[in-house]
Amino acid sequence: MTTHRELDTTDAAAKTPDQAQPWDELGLKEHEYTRIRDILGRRPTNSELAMYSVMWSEHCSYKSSKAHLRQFGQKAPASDALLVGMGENAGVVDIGNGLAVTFKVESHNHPSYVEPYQGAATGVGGIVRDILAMGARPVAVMDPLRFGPMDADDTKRVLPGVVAGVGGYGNCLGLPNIGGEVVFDPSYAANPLVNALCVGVMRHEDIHLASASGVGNKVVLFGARTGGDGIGGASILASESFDDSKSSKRPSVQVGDPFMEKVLIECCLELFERRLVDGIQDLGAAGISCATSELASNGDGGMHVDLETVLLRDPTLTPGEILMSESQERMMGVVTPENLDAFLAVTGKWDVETAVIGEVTGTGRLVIDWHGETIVDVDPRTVAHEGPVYERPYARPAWQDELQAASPSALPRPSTGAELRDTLLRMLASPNLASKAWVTDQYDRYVLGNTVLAQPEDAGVLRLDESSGLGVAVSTDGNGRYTKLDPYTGAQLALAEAYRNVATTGARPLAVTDCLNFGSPEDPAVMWQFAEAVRGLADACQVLGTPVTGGNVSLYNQTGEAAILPTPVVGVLGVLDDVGRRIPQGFREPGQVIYLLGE
Amino acid sequence: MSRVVVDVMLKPEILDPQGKAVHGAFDRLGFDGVASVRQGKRFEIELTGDAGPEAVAEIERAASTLLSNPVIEDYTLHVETEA
Amino acid sequence: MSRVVVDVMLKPEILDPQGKAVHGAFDRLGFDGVASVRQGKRFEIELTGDAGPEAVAEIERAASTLLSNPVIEDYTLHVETEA
Amino acid sequence: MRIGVVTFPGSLDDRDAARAVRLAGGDAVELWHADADLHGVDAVVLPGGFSYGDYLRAGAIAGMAPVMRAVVDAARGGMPVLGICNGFQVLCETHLLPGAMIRNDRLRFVCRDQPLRVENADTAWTSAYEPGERIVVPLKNIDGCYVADERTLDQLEGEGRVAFRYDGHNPNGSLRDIAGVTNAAGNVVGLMPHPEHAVEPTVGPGSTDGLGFFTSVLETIEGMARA
Ligand SMILES: Nc1ncnc2c1ncn2[C@@H]1O[C@H](COP(=O)(O)OP(=O)(O)O)[C@@H](O)[C@H]1O
Repeated sequence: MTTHRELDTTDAAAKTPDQAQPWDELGLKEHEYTRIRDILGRRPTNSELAMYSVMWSEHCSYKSSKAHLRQFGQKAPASDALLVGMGENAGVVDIGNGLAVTFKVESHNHPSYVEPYQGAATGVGGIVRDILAMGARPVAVMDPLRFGPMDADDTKRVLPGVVAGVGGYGNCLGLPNIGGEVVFDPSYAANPLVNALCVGVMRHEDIHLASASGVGNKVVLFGARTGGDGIGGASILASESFDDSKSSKRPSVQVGDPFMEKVLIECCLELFERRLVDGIQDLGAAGISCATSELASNGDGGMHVDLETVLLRDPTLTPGEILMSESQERMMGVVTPENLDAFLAVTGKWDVETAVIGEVTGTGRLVIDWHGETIVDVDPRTVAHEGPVYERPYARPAWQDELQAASPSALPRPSTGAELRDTLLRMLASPNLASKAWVTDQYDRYVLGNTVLAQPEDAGVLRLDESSGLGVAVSTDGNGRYTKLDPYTGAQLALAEAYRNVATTGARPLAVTDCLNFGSPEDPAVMWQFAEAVRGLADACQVLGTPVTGGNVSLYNQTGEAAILPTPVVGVLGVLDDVGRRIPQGFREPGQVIYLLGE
Repeated sequence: MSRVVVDVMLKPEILDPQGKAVHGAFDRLGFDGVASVRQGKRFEIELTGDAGPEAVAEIERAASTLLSNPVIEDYTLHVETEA
Repeated sequence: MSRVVVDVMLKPEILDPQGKAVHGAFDRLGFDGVASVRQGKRFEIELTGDAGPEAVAEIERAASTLLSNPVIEDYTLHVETEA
Repeated sequence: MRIGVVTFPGSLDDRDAARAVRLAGGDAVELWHADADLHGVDAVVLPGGFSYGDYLRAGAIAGMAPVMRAVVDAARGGMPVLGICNGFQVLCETHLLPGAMIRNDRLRFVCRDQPLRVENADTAWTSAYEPGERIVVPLKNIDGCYVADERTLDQLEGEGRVAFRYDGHNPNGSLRDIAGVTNAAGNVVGLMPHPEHAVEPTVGPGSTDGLGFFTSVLETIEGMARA
């Protein structure tokens, strides 16, 4: 390791203002780089550059969508049920009896195309940690999926891997899979959608927030060791300081370890129960960069980290890489000094490796040292919360009128009995309508012993309180074809369908989560679809009285110029006071009367 | 009949949860002296005929597509000569 | 550091669904000339010290108790000498 | 009566097994894998899950846990022990039961409501059933294909130690449709399907066919106490 170049410290950065930096390769725009320099009053160090570049990426900063997403807050209906709203890891809703439920849907689309099994598996793992970080026990998952045509070669590669990955991770974690979707359309051919939803439950007093407060409190990293997973872009920085062969060894694929995550869940729940953590954050995209800057930014603002104390799987990682690593199954906690021994005893009991990596300070700065030298010194808010916000241009595409004018009345219709029969059989056999049991039978729907309804029902229903029978119903829906035809109404239809699916089980719909899967925000037509869908969803949530409590935006889902169908996936959660009174679908007994409700 | 053996291992930089679990078991059982464990797959392929260059090339192609996932795994192949 | 490799295969009389599936895939891809496929496990164990007789005996013990299940599996062990 | 339920790292159905014990009228006692003490329980359930991720072989690493030494000793002494799914795999790995489980013949995880035939209603865990009774309980596994050599299989059949068979569809390729077996004394029983998920009418598949396992063992323990 004699090739190690000099560490890029804040002092060095102040002295070498003109040193060229790979901001472009890291995905930053020139004006963004300029803004970073303005904020810092000097050029960023390599590590700072790494942090800003990931935290200001579309994925972490929501820079294209933020301006629109505000409507969810502005138009949110008044709700007594909402305990924690948008902005935290996941929203939290009161369901009575002192219990609260948290739920959220997220995407893992691109990684699942690159490596279907691991992409889908780590997608499930990520959303489960989000829910866990709220202080909740994860109790169920769902998986809305979209693939290219059933018979396309690529679908044959992607689908089995995705389904096995969702199942492999979720089954091993012991979370029942209580619903989802499998939809085929050519627009998803080289861009499958893998969305994953998790539901968690906790007592009101167990709600945890991602904030680091209390000067002198310890910052603790626990779970899996940090390896070179998913740092693709950051290896640009590495290749500068090491021989070039090294950067090619950095895996862009993250591999999940569901066993580690299961142990981490039980370990965290014991920590919560014993009140040993003050603040907690999961590590997902942008790893330690994200966790430290968000915890600090949400709390008193100051944190000091000694980065060399992070336990590594690969000792050759550079500080910048450690900051960006997306190794799975890690959590960061804030612990008072008095509780530290008890905390370590619990992580020790579960064989979860733990390192104290820093502490909360009153300086308002996030300072990260590497063997005593300062490599990061930033205001954490500028990293985590004050990133760029774009008002992207959007315009209704010229082809929209034509699309809407093309009515089905021009299509041929079956005119004879035989033709009708043929049409019916073709419909029944179409992958979009046929039974999905070949997928859902690969998922454990019974583990935890509280599954009241799962496939093939319209909504999944869980019992959350054994004595009272209190429970929840959850459904996810989305229809890209409708949304393309009319994004405003299409998004509303997705909500309406999920809402109905929940209501028909006998549940009272309470809250909404959504995953907005769209093409490139730099295409004004896509941006228009996005803006309209958000406006439609926010308006409909207002009318139905169900606030959006959290969700996720996935942009750049496209192959070349061709975007996927605009696909807002909407999840609705409702409450049942007694799951014993749930209403399953299907006609149950002879002689029952059949009514058709609605227009 | 001849036999071709294909060994498939996760690339060294990829996390190997299986190897990790086995290493943990070694530790708990008091087998010390182990620095690391990696767990992979071994395929023993019996050919109907000889392991000539063509047959081996065929297996090689299968090893890189079917038996291993090049995104995360490496493979090695050798012909086993009957003792 | 030295490396001990343990290969674990299902006993010949135990059916091997994974090997069978791979064989089927060979057939579908038009690789003929394959008589049978068996799929097993390969463990690469790095020792902190030398692979002396004692260390190897320890690994052998692990191979026969932990790494393989004698009811259904056989193992072979060899020390790999660094090239 | 105290029924211990062991939690290994990666156990998933431990709380469900404890619930089933309670619903049957017993006291469920949590047992921890690293603890060699059985805390005076009258019987033990090894629950389902993926102990240690099942990364090496299903149940293999759990089989070496300190608690298992105590369980093996107690089982040899006649204590009723039930292994469900991963627990069955652990019992095979510790050789309390013959045979082993390998990957399902279709290589995929399968979750279904599985009809079973109770072949042996004389064990500590099946006395509440009639011989030949058909019950439906969930099955969910990926390493559920039961294998053993022919001699062992013949011996099991000959001694009436096949406790359960898959009825109708064989979901995982298990030899001779075997879903569960018992030891010669009838106190140790293992099966792949999950009776603890079929104990309440509103959750799971809605059948309560699995409750009999837990009422059986309570009766057995009572009988043992009287004797
Ligand atoms: N990927 C999936 N994961 C889990 N459950 C799924 C998945 N896809 C479909 N399902 C379940 O299968 C059942 C049938 O699905 P679907 O045919 O899409 O029904 P519907 O058209 O009524 O929404 C539903 O219970 C649904 O939740």
